[in-house]
Amino acid sequence: MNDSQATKREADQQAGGSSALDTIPKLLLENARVRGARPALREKDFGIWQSWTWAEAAQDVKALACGLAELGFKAGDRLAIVGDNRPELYMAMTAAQAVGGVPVPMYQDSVADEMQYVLEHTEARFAVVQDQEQVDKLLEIMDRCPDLKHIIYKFPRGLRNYTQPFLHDIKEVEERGRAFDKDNPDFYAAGIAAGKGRDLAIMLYTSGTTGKPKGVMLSFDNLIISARNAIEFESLREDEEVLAYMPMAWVGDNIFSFAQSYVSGFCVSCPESSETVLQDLRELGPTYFFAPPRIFENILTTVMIRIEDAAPLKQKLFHYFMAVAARVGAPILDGEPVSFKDRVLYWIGGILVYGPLKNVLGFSRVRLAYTAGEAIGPDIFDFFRSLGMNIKQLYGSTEASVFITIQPDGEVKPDTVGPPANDVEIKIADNGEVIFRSPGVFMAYYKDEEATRATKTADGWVHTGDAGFIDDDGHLRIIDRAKDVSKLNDGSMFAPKFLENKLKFFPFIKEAVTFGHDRDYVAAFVNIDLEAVGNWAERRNLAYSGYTDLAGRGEVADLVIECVEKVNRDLAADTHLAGSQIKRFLVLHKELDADDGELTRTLKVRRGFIGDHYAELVDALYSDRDHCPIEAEVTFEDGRKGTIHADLRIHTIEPVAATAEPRQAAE
Amino acid sequence: MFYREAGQFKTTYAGDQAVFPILQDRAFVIAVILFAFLVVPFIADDYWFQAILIPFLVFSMAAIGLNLLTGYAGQLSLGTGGFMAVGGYMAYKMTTAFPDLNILIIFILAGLIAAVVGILFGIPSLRIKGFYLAVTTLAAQFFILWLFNKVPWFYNYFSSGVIAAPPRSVAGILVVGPASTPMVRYLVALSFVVVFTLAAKNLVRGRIGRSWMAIRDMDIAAEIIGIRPFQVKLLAFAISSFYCGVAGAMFLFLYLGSAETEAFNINVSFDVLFMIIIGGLGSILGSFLGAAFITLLPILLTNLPPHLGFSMPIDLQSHIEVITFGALIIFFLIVEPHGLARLWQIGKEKLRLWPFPY
Amino acid sequence: MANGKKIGDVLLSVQNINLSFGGVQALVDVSFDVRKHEIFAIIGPNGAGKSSMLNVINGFYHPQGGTITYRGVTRARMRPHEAARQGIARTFQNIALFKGMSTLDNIMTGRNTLMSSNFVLQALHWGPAWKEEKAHREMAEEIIDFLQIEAIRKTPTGRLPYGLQKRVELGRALAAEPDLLLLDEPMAGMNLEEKEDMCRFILDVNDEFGTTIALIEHDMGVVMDISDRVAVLDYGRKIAEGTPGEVRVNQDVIDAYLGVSHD
Amino acid sequence: MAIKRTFLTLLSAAVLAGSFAVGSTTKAGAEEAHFIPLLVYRSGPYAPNGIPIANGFIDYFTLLNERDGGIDGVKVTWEECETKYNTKVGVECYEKLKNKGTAGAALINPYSTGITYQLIPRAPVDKIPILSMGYGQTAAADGRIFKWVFNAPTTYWSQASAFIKYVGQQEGGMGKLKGKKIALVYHNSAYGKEPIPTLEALSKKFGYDLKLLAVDHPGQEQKATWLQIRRYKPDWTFMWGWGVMNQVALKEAAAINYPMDKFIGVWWSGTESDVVPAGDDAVGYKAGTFHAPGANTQLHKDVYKYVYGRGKGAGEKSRVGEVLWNRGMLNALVSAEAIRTAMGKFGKKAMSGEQVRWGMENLNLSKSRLKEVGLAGFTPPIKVTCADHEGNGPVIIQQWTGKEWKFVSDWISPMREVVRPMIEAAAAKFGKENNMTPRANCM
Amino acid sequence: MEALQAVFVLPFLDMAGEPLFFLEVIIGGLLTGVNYSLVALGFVLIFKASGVFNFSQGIMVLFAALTLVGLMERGVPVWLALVLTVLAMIALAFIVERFMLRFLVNQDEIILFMATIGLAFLLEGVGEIAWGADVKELDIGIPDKSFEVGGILLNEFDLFAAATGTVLVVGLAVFFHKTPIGRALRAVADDHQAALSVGIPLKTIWVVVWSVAGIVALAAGISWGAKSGVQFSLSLIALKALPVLLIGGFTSVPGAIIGGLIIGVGEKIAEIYWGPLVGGAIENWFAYMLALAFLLFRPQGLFGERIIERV
Repeated sequence: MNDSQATKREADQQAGGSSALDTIPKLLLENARVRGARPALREKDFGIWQSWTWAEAAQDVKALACGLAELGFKAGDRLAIVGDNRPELYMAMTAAQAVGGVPVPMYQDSVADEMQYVLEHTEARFAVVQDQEQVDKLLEIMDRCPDLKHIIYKFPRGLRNYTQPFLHDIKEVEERGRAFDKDNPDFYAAGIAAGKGRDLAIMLYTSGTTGKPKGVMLSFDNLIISARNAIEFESLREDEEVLAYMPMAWVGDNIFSFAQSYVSGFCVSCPESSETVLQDLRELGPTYFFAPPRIFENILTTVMIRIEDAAPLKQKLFHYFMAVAARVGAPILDGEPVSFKDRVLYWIGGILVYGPLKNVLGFSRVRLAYTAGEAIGPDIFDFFRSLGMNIKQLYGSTEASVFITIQPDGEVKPDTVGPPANDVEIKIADNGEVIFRSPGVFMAYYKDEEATRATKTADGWVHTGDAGFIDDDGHLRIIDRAKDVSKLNDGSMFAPKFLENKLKFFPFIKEAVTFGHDRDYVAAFVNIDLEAVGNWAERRNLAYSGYTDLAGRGEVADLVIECVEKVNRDLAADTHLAGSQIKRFLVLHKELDADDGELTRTLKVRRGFIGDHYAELVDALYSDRDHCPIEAEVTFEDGRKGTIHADLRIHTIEPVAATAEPRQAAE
Repeated sequence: MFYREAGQFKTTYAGDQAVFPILQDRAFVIAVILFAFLVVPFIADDYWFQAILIPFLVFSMAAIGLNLLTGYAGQLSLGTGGFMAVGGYMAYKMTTAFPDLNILIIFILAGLIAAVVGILFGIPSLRIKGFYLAVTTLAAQFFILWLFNKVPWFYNYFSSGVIAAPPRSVAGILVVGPASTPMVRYLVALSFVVVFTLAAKNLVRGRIGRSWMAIRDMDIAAEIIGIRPFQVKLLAFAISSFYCGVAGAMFLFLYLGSAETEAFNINVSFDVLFMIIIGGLGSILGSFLGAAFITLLPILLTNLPPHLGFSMPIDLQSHIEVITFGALIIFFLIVEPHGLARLWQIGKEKLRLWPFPY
Repeated sequence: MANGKKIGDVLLSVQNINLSFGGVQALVDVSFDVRKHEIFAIIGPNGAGKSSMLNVINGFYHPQGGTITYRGVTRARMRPHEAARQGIARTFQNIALFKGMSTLDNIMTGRNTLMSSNFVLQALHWGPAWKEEKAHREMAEEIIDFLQIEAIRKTPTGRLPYGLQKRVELGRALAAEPDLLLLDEPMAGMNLEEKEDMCRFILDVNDEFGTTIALIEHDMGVVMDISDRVAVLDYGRKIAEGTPGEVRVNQDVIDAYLGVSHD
Repeated sequence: MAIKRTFLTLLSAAVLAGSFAVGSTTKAGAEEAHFIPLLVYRSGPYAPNGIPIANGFIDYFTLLNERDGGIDGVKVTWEECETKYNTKVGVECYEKLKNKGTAGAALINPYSTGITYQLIPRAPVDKIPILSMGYGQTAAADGRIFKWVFNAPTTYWSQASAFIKYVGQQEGGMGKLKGKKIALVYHNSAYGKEPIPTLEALSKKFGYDLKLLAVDHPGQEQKATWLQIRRYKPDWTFMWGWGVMNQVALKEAAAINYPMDKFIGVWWSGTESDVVPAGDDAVGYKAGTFHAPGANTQLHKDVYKYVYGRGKGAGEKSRVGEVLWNRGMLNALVSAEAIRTAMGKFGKKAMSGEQVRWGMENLNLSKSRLKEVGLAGFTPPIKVTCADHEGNGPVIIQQWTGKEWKFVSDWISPMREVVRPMIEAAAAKFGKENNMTPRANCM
Repeated sequence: MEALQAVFVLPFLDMAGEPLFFLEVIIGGLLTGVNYSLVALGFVLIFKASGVFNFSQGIMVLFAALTLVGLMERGVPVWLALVLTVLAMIALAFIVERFMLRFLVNQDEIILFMATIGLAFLLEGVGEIAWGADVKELDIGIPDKSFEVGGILLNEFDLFAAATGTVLVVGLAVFFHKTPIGRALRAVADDHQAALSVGIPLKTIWVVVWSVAGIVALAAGISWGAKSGVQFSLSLIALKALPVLLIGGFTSVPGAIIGGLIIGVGEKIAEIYWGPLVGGAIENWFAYMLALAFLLFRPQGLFGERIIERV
């Protein structure tokens, strides 16, 4: 452990203690005092951005907290929170914390059974939910969750005739809270004052690829210190604009649009509905933005498709200036020297292309954008950076209160996730796994000592489960899940996720699943991107009837072969991975789908399930057959089930000779 | 291309319903108005004021008036010239009867009288629709001109039957009359147009505007949801005629200086109708674009060929001008039946979406 | 379903209505009552006189015979806008939206009868006029929210797909805060999903706002599920009235429906 | 979409180009020359009248330049501007042309009643005199109020009084007028109403019965009017008509068998275009005028020689000598003489409007001068004074023979004693309304 | 009191006092009325079959007359000039369909109306360039003498024009109601889509009605042109036809003739018996006022099809 870091952390904790701003509710009061008239929360509702100032938010939180207390909510109680990002739900989190309770935000699109587990596990007595849909889900499992006593909803729509006494309109609760506050004027303040930085602030259930979700317990210190460190690192201010559109149950949302907002005082805005997110994004024009790579990728794909339909002159203009940007955009952003001519060109491009483009996408004002969660395609990453958008990668986890590494300004590389964040220490374990220690390290998994012990060592080091190494510049590079990294029969390293990501970086490829563990060579399933390839086909007047048809086309196969060959060439240049080139692949007849269990709810590939489910295809890949018939059951959009018959062709690619000297794994 | 809308979000209904919710639009319009008030007076010469700018402003006013009636309320009218005549003659009568009354107030009063006349001739609209109504409004046109021509009281018994704008000052500055400078008359016209454009915009985006459009889009449904067709149509006639009346007063006092009834003849009615159709029915902006097109195009067509080096007999040129004018109207209707305002809007949408096509 | 709903007194009483067009009898001696808070359906094959009935109720047609008593007042001749001002709103079989206007403006227009500021104030867009406009905008937004049409708030209705247009039209009718809502074939031309949505909205309106609803449909299916009472018209005559259950087994009704082919 | 885009581009380019073009027109250039703006109407409903007038005008100026090298050595330049007889276009033309030429416009001939009314208030401001010869505002004959407007040689009111005089002569003395019936068929406009005050005043004086019959614009349908004439059976019928109204009136008069020689038109109703389309029906019809018809003077010969002979004619040679050609030519001649008079005082250079106004006010086109210019017998002498901008010139009656117009009377002096007081009263009224006081230095 | 008497009593006494003259007024009105009908008919034909309010009808009258006269001036015999003019009007119909209407199918009626105004400008310019601006005498050899019958003065040409007009109107009425193509034209007027679906090409129909309207315009041009000479002002006659349309209905051929007669007689009586009270020249607006009064009782005109409003 690094001494200076440790000292700093202690200092932080002490500072937090002395100024007493060590809990979220305390920060709320502080913000109401310091910047009471500034906006705290916004929600696009009834056609405009309805706003709460910090002062108003403080009032509402107080009313809600008192109302909860009046209903019997006590310190230590769990408050389940289910719904889209809504100011009331955020305020409910703070309200629960204010009376010493613990908010447990849950994924709003979980089905009732999934919710049941979390509710049972947390023994939540209260739930604050968004609307009738969530109420109905809870009512369905109410009898199986004996602890659940009260359900509070935001939108009364459709609930008029629900007569259950334990259902409360949030307004009614606030009303009761105000009355309660009148009778117990000291209750609220006392509750807040009782809070300590080391108290449990929130529990987040990680979905995980296997097993039951685990409840990650984070303290106020975890949240606030992590948030503050990142704020200082990035110089975030109280006038940032943030759009809260990621699920509230996800740790990122709790940091980016909750803890950081409380610490630096900026305003968090909630979109009108999930359908209007892009439109709301454009209206709001956030300055501080987070999106997983998938979203950036979708945006880029849409940009390219839409530009294809523009007039030829406009297209030429676009491509010309995008080429200029690709050449000089990132260097200018990183403050590197660029010739005067290029600067002028880039400036003109800014007026003609980049500016309008960012405007249309809603990125005009973005000062800082993060992407994390998965590796991002270099093309995508470079595209946005070349526009002058300061997009950076970070590496984090729920157990770390997000931040493990952040790319500092000017040191952004597409293939690494940057050096450790402030106060974070990183080590590579012997098995290649990345482990870290930081002020954000979680307290424990709720009611799961065993898992806690497995993940967190006694001296505070946490296993990330990811394999990686630190490069010469001190930047961390993540290869894959540690448990997924394996060896081919010839001993070459096989990192399936790494390969899959490389494939997915091509716009035509939507998903890829690679196999190789204990095999002779690497083989892959590929899902084409229906939108991108469909568009490509249309421009070539290639008629097709649907995904299956298109995926089976020879022309499309050629497209994919090109991509795979490119991946192989890249791999050949890599010291670690030259041996894991893809030898055989097939284009799947259907899109992998979460409804069919092939993807997780967060849309990650469930490799094991797929391997089992399509065992005959995998076998075919490792045989010498060049095609394989398949019959599969699929779920259609409208919920009907059906079967698809297809005869899939298997393509074989000649590996490329390794171009780099094999090297010892870096440490 | 010039739009940077990201971040221009609205936290109040006032902001959301502003006339120009987008900052760049607002800036552009303010710039244009400032230019018109502060720069144009110093760069334009008499020809520009007298032959281009003042008639453009006067006809913009009339076109807004007719657009309120025809474009928004859907009542086709060919009586514009008549209503303008009411404004012109009444302003003349009032200012000669009360020489000390502020001429600008007289313009408004003249508009009010025109509004009353408009209501009278709007009464048939309750029963009569479409072209039938359009043709009946010609009755207003012919009758009003006949009346002003026939009854000497209207032209103060002057032997020639011509009315002339007498000199009148406001705050010590001569604003009308032969000796008033075109620049002053231009500024007066501009002020009127700016103020009443804003008023028109406010009307059409509020309850009254919605009633009009409801009647226009589907009169039966409008009535069934509680809109009183009679009041709404008459109000449209009244307000439209008010605008035309003020425009008529401006026409006489700020532009022509003197006129007989012929100056307000049916061609004026048709011209204004062209303006709103070419400009765009149901668009305030369209009224301006149409007024610009119809007043400026003939001037352009007349002046352009000689400066491009084409020399031809003046009558041939005049005929070609007429042919071009007619052909352009047809061409425009084919290209964009919804008028210049729609083209403008399409262009604006393109700029907002730039570099994307949609 | 409509649990715990209180059906009230008679809101609208139609007695012995006769209506004919140039000798063609559209309605013959039709009588029925609509009670507060209920959903009352008038069904019948195409051409049975259902639309005429609605047109009579909201004053668009003037019957040759019979009386209409609304809120206890038996009315003489009345213009449709007067009916609207007394709290009768309606939608149309062939959508009658103001196509040049946005969704929001259509709904705001539905509130016109509730607005009062004069045109001078409106021209100035000042004081009371603006306050009024703002207040009504808020109400309109509630309706937009209620019908979940936020995304098309500013889209001209002419460009909307059919199903959404129907929804906007419902919104426009609701905007007037009617006591009696007449729906003219609200489900016509919709697919199953849209029909279900529409049913849900109708029930919600009835529940949330306590609005009395009289609707007409030629398709029995959906209506039977949501109506409290049903009257059946055939060739301008009422051949049955009662709860959906009663009507469903009524022989005359079965004959009438068997006698015509319908989709 | 593509069309739209291209079109918009073209349009904006055109607008830009146009504004530059318009802007550049106001810049003057070239050598010292008089500049005369010509507001003409060669198209539109009144083109049949506008064309010969404009041609007569231009032919005369061409003659001056070709034969004499201009007016006393200073060339005459002019620019036509098509007004279509439309007031608004006229204003545009005026504004476009008023500052052209080395000294600005020398004077303006609006050639439309409406445009004349427009320009009257502007003349003192822009300092450009208006010559409205035989049209425009009659009251402008009072030069004390209308300093800048000239309507020599005669006016509608003078003409009306001359008509009455003529009728008196025909009936055998003014005393015989008592009890006679006279009808006036007039264009229902300011122009058409011009003779009414005079005729009414004279009716009181001479005791004839006057019936006024208005014909609404444009006047294609006059059955009602002529049925009334048929019933009224006037002894004489006067007509103040314009455009299509004239031709129809002649046809309708013939259809009710009205004696054509008792039918007298104003000088704007007495041209070839009015009578030719009526064919034989028009034979015998009479009209007032203030100049001779036909191409019989020395000046006409010069025009043939110097203008048409050199291929510089503005119209067809055969139409030289038509009534309206002659009128345009006379108008040009009066303009030129005014310029010449001005040059006598201000020197040999391009004359400004202000200078020409002086020349106009001191114009004295004597019999000898008329002979010098080759118009002996063409028109009586014209003399303008500071107070009298009309000159109260005589009127003559001409008759259509089916082939040509022929004088059928002597020159008839108007009844100045009746007309002049009326003019002065009207001018005073105008002056009062517009806060003007009569010039004191005139009589 | 005196004023009331002047308005409500004296004019009738006047009529009764000179019955012969009154009769002459009525006959004059009827003869004029037929001429109005001729112009109105052109509007009706096009409106009926294509829903286009053809504002260029007035110019078409002028254009036809100009062409006829222009040809005759160049020495073409009358009969040949007539034939050529008819062909020219048919050619015009083709051009209008090909270059204008075709692109404006399904547009708002006001847009089509506006397009015909554009067409009017175009034709005006072309006509003037082709045939010059002079007033031209039109004499196709129809006798033009007046004669008295029982004290009533009649004019041969007027009678001839009225007879021609009547024949045309009756012929067209028969054409529309009795011939297959006429019925097809009416079908198109009722519903474009329906007409298309029964296999009538819209193009053909438009060309046919515009051609017929062109021929009617020629007839009107001859009739009016003989009186005024052929000149620009001829096109303004359209304004006289509009009140006729109001009374007769935009879609009724018999309405055009009846409306024409009503307007013709009405305005003559008004002008002669009431005009002098207010200074005369009331014919123009009186026709419109008369039409307006009619409309207030029958908003669809005398013979226009009744509109039943449905929702």
